[in-house]
Amino acid sequence: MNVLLDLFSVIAICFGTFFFLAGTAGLLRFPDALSRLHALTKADNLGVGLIVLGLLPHAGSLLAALKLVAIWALIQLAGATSAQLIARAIRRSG
Amino acid sequence: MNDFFLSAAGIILFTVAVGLVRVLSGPTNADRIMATQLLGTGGITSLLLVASATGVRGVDDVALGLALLAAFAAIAFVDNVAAPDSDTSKGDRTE
Amino acid sequence: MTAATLAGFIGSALVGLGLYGLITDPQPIRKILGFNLIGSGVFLLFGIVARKGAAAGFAADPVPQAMVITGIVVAFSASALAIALVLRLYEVAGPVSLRSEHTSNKAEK
Amino acid sequence: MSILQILDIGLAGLVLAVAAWTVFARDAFAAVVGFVAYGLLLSLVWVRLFAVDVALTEAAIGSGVTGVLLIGAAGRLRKLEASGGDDELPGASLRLFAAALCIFVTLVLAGVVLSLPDPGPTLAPEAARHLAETGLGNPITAVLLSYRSFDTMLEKVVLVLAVVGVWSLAADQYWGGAAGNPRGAEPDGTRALLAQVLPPLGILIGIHMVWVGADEPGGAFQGGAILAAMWMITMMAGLTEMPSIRSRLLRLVLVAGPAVFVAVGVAGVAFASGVFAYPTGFAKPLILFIEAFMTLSIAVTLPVLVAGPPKRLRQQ
Repeated sequence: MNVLLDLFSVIAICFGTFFFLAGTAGLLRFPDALSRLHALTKADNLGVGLIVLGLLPHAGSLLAALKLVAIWALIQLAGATSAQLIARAIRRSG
Repeated sequence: MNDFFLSAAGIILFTVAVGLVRVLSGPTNADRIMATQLLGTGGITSLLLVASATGVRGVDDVALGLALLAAFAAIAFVDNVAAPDSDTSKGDRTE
Repeated sequence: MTAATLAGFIGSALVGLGLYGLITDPQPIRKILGFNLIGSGVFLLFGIVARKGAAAGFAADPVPQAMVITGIVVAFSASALAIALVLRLYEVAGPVSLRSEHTSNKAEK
Repeated sequence: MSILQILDIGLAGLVLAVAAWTVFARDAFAAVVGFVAYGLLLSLVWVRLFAVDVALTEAAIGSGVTGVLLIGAAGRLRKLEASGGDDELPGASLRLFAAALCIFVTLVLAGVVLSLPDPGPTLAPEAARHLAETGLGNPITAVLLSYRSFDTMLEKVVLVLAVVGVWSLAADQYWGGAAGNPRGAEPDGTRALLAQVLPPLGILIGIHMVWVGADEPGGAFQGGAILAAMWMITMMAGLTEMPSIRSRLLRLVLVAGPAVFVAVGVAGVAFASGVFAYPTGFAKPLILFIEAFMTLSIAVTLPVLVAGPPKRLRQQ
């Protein structure tokens, strides 16, 4: 059971790290600001989500697990809001 | 397992650090804010990984605080820097 | 090399960098940033003194840490006051700069 | 070399690179953005120094509230400065001299770091010995509110003085008015959503940080800064506005923290062994009582400082 959980963690964290790599690559390589913003939200969303998922089996207590989920939810909220606002600012500035 | 967590933390931190090139090169200020947003997210994530690996107490609260404030730079940017024309409706109203 | 010594080197370098910014950057807001860099460098030096004073089951000496916490809050309020002063100065006097006298004389002509 | 050491060295390089960027960047706004990133990285360094309380403070104040202050200032300066302003650097010889001086200072400090005794002189055993008398579990809270409570009280007074300083920069016609943006007629939906969802959770987390601060990392500064940020977000979304500086309630809350602190401190003369002494057995409840008012004052003082001097006419 423990080995399975560890394997689950490793896979989830590897995929999460991959999304961070992809988000950064997009931020650096995409040609215009709006597509770069799009790449950024992938890292926010899936990268953090998968890594939190991978860490959950290792959270010592229920409170620690709740905090992990809350951190993920807060980053979602912040990411969604700021992506929306930045996109609007980019469009306005043309 | 702990070494794996630390390696992942290192890879994420350096990945998003490479993204900071956008703070240097821009070209727009929106890109600069995006790069710090990504650094914030990556920093929080690697903090969680390091916390899990080293077991220092209270680190999850630091991550929680950073996550709460993650959107602040972007909002301050949109309010103050990106919107020159809407200035009259904001701070300097004198009627 | 321990993490504490490394942080001490970061602190020393930050003081140097901040001092350089404080001396050479002509814009007031940049000087405020430089001043904050010096401040955080000094705080890090406090941090390694705390870390080297680990004893009695604590990972670090609590007294320097408490001083850094009050220091961060005081540094913030000083920055807020400095920024309010700069903004007011801009409103009253127009763009201001703290460049060397030689160049500012040229600008007045 | 372990993975953790590689991580530490990489983090150190990153912090220095971002700090150098804030000094050498050409554009002021780019420098400010660099400083926000720097604050975040610095709190990671504090975690690595096992100073979690400091990391919490740096995260909340250093990167969050200071970020809003600096970005706001950079934006306003850019607008006021129509001509693009002056970014002429001093002459090469002066810069060279400054660089030499700064490298010298850095080397001296690095030398001091290397010559520090290890283990160094410490007050940790002293702090630990009396910890039981205070009833607290977090030695840093004990230092802040018991052993060195006088310092902390004066530091709260510094915050009030900063507010007085900022307010006194108001133009004559705005005296008695309010700072910051007026309440939006129709708040923008995205921001309003964030400002409605975030504060309930943030207030919970802020109070949690103050409450656990007695025994775990956390405390009045960290919790107060989180609460301050929550008030700021509702103002940035246009849901609330900064009250007029004439507001009795605002002024009362600003001084509540230091006032209660002084009152309890002076009461120590009558009920305990001296000024800023706590009666035996009552230390922990008294400390929590003071912390509650301090948190409230910090939560209000920080946004007032960020909002700056009053910029709107007094409403009739």
